[in-house]
Amino acid sequence: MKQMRIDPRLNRYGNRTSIFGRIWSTPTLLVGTFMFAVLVLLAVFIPFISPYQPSEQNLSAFLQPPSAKHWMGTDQLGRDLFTRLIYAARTDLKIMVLAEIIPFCTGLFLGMVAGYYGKWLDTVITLLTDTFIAFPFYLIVIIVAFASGAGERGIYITFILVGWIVFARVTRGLTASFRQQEWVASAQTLGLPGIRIILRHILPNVLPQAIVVLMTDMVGLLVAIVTLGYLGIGITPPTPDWGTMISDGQSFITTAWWLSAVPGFAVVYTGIALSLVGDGLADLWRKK
Amino acid sequence: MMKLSKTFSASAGIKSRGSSLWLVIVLVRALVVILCVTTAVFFLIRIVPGDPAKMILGEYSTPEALESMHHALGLDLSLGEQFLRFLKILFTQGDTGNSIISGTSTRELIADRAPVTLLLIGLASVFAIIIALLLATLAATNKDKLPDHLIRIFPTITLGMPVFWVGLLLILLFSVRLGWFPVGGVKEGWVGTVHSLALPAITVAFSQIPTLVRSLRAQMLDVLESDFVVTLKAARIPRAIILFKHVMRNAALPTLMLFGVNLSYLIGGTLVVEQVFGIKGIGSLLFSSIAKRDFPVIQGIALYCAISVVIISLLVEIISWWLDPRTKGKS
Amino acid sequence: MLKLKGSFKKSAWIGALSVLILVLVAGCSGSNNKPAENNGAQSQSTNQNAEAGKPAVGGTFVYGRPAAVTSLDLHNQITANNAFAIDKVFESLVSFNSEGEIVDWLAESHNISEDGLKYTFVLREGLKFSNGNEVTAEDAVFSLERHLKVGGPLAIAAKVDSVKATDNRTLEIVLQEPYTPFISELSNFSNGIIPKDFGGVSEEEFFKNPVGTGPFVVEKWDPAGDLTFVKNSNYWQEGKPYIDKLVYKLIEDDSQAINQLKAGEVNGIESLALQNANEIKQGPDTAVVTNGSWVTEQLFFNTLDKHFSDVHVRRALALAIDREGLTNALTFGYAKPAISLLPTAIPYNSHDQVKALDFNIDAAKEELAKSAFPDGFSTKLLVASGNSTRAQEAQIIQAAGKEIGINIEIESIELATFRERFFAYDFSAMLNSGQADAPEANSIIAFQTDPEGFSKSYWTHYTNDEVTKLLREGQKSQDGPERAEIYSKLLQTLADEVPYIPLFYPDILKGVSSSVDGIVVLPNGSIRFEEVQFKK
Amino acid sequence: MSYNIILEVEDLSLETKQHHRLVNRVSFALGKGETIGLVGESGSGKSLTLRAILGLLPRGVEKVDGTIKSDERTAMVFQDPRGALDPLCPVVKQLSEVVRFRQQVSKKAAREIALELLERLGLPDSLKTADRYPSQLSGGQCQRVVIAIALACKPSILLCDEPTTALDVTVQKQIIETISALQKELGFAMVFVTHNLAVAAAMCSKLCVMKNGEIVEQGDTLDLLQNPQDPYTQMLINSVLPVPELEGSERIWN
Repeated sequence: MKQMRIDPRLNRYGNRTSIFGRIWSTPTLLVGTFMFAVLVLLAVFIPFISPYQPSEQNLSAFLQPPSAKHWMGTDQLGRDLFTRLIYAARTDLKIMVLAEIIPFCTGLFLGMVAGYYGKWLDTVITLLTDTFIAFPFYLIVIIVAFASGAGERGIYITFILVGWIVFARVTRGLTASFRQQEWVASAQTLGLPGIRIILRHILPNVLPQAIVVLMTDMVGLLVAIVTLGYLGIGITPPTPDWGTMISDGQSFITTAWWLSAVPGFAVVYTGIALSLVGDGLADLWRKK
Repeated sequence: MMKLSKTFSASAGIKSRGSSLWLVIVLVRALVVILCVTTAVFFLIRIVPGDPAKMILGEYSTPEALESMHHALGLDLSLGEQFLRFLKILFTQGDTGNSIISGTSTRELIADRAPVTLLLIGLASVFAIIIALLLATLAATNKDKLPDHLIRIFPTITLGMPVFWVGLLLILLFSVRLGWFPVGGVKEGWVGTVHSLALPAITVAFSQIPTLVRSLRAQMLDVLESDFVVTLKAARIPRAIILFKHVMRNAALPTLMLFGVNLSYLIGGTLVVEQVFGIKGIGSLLFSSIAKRDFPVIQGIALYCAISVVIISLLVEIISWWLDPRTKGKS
Repeated sequence: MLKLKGSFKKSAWIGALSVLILVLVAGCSGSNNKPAENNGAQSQSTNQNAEAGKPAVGGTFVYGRPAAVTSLDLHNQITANNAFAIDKVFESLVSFNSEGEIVDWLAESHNISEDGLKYTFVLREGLKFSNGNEVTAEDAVFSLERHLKVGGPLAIAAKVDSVKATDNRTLEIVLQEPYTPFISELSNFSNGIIPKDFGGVSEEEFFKNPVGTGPFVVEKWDPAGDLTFVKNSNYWQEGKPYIDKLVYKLIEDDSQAINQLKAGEVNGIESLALQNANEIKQGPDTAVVTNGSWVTEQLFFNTLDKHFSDVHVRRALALAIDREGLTNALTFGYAKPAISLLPTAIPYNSHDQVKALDFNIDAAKEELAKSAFPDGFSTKLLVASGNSTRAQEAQIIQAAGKEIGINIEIESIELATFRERFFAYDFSAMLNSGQADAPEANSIIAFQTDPEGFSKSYWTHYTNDEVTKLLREGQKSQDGPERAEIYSKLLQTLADEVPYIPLFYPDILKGVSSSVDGIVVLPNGSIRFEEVQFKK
Repeated sequence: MSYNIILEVEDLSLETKQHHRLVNRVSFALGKGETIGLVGESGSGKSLTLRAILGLLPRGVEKVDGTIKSDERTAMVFQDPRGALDPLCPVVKQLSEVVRFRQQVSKKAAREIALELLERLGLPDSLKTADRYPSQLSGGQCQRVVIAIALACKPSILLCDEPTTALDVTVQKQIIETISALQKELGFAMVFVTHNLAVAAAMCSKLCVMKNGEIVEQGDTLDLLQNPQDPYTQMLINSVLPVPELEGSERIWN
């Protein structure tokens, strides 16, 4: 009788599933990372790819359709659209990543602490999250944008103030459920201090779920940055940004519709890449 | 202190729901949230540079005119005095004062603008729920077949679509070129209003559907795998009844909480859609009041948003508790 | 090719497919370049109540405006949102036509004494207010005295000695010293004629539903939304206005306004951005009506700033900016590059005499070499966000500055904060515009050169005794070649010292539906609706 | 033993999508009114075999070959009683719904039959007046409702997937007695899955010992228990603590 393979952790290649093996088997993650990598590579190597500078104007050649010289045509000031599009990727992706790090960490930490210790600390943090949710999001964004002056600084401050909530809520829920499980209780009986338990035991379990949420939240952040650009309180000219490019191009929608459409697709492309990575990670961890 | 704090964190302990103590706690919590929001907004908008008097009198206003306007609006008082005066008006007349720009009372302004926004959110929620339920059921029932992939790809794409960009595309396609919908503003009469809110409601629903579909699909997949569905299937009960009567209800419950959070985000979130579609609702009023530093109106809207968000989260908590016999029975 | 697992291969295909559909949707949504002959899905509903047959009298004209009308108190307002509603309800003794010339309006005739001190006005025969009461000289006296008492943003600058009614239809105003711009001051909307003692009601109540001699009367008014006028049946111009109703509809978002015009939901829109003009002009059911304006777009310098206090730095930047190129790139032919401070629609603009600093990079570098910062410096340019033309101007100026070593950082901030900053003189350079309210050279020049004025030469602190002397002389000298000589000398000094660089004079642009006739655009941006008619 | 066969399973094999073989060439037959037991550790494919017979395999598991010959109606009882009932729907309503569809009767008649069934299964009369949710009933009571639902389908084969494991011991005995009494009364055959040899011995006339998705040994309960051939069966039997009833219990199945 041939020996049956029924251990689910073995994949069809017969070897024990290493982390790489499992990543290889989730294509969504692979394609997502591939798409994101293409964008990042383009953003990094744009000076070598395109001869133009992002804000290099040519007042005699404005609003030209896509041509050999300008692959995506020129905008209303005669600047090469393709170059601006990729330099805008630099700005927007940089802000997206930087503006996520601090809220991610604070949210993660506060969530775990609230979930683990419960009682009054949990109440304070839930109260804080409720207050921030009760705030109309755009009121905070606009006020901070005005107070700190438009541009990147305003966006960083806003997202440090508001961005942590979604992570706190997710991690608080997860930690609260982990806390009931026996192995956390046993760790407590060993007299491990709370903080060590959180870091050694709860963090590794909460982190995967949090990273999946991080991916979707990053897409939300990118869309927020772009919408701020549209409302005219986002990134200030001349730094290229997809949001301002869409709103600038909007007035030429009938004559040069690609001015608004192309940056819009760039946002959608990044959105797809990031949410594919998010889905892929979620599938990966669900399989474990 | 221990006992109070335990019950105080009401949302953690499901057991304590339904008792009158729970109700008191939740109301106190709601009040604290509303107070925090109102006070925070009061001071935040005064710290931000920009002076309403200059926005009324324009760029050619003389210092004397500005001075007299400041005095008339009481803006020359210290922040503390202004706050006390604000609280007095709030508790005596239940209003946050008259609009600096148009002179009408904020309560009237909001009462006149709120119906449009609430109708917009209502319509959008109905669209979102119906479409999300249909898509989720379609995806869950034939997992890993074509519809499931299509429906799983759909949120991935729409997640990255800025709402204003979607709005613009819809206007260009359906209003300007095809003329099926009015381009913007709200027409008189019920039919006119619904007709003009249709497109904006779809745009708002567009931003809600991805998260709802994902959550509903996941819930439905779990429920479809549960034993009681197998029992019903074994009993050869018609598929439709199993799906709509049993599966959907069980899947909807957890998504209700998510829907509650989405809804509270929407109260302030329709601002962009109202700008794009030229709808004179609370969102566009908020945006223009901030631009013109119309302090009383900004505070009034922040208060309105805080109250509605608190009410919604309360309603969602009560509904989900009432709907779920597992909790109702116990206490 | 990466060997994809079965299930995912399908979704990758579907992903690509759906993005493709999106491209198609976006593609066909932006109409192709040639004017959309949009295949019969013509939603333009010809205005529903335009009767056929005899000249289309009646109907409702819906006018989209970016801001609501918040007050009709003519003596305390200046901003366009209120001004262009006030001038529909109240009219002044004299006014100006679309060419910017002073014409008699409520006054049948007016006479200025030789010494320029006594102004006499004779009211038209049988002039009535909208409530049917007779208009007497006493009403005019009351109106002017209230304006003198209140002052307000458009206070009368002339030193008035006395205002009295010599008889039922004649009014005499005596000045303490001659002030030539007085007649044009009387022509702007803030000197409208209101009934004596507000027609017997309280001031506040009067301005809630005002009574005036204008072509329209307020019917319904939401100070945070729309305003509806109805035709003034007692209007002194027989048979006018032709339309029954005029609606001021609040549409805050520009693209929303344009789309509503294209879809025929409004008959005209007040604010049409330069870059959208061609789109409306080419549209099958829309047209652009335009007129020269009294506005000059300028780059202002704070002359107390450590860099811009040096005249050579200012001149260098002026020489480095290609005004011709800027105007063509940004205004699509709806503006004229600026030479002197005054737009061509204002008398005494001396466009042919004044020699401006034309675009010349080498001369600019030489000029900078003569300044205290020969190898350049960095500074900030303050711009109000939300106006895309101005945002692009800033970027062109930034590029120009870089050419000659001046590193300009653009500080784009929201309007309220922007006003806060320059009211406090807290800026090095800013983009803004100067606007006249009457066809009078003094109106812009006084505001931008008078160091004693509350804005200290429009927040630039520019003080030049010679210029101030010429300003005072200009105000006193009678109209004629002598006054022209004063202003051309003044404007040439400004062109040489460039406390502010005039960039271009934007035309006034209004988008209207092509089924409308008789729209009169005034140089101050307002529209006369008396002759408006709907084509059959 | 020429009793007529009502269920024949031949070389049944089940695999997941990733071709992990979960059940490999399982064959056994079941006579009318007979009870066959499937014993073995968890994860040995017992429940999957049951689901295959019921015709409702869980997602991701497919029948790759083998045949299940049976034209009899089947019904199933689950391990977790509360999980087998819709938490949001009151028990009597659920039962009457099944009765209505399976026996094509009117709503009112269905409710009557349902109440009667519940009474026969020893559920409290209070259910007649106030309908209650599964969360308001005890484990044992829920299991009785599940059995009622199974019986409402008038099955000739009852599939039991460890119906007593989740219950505490005292209730276990009652449920087993109820099921055996019903079998005697209604005469349906039964496939009984358990990892508890004592329960299996008490209920089943024939046993199949399963390990890693295969039947290692099959035969009459008594012979199998007294002289097990396969080492795994011996190990299973020795691991059972000597329970007195094993020796002296009177045989239920003869």
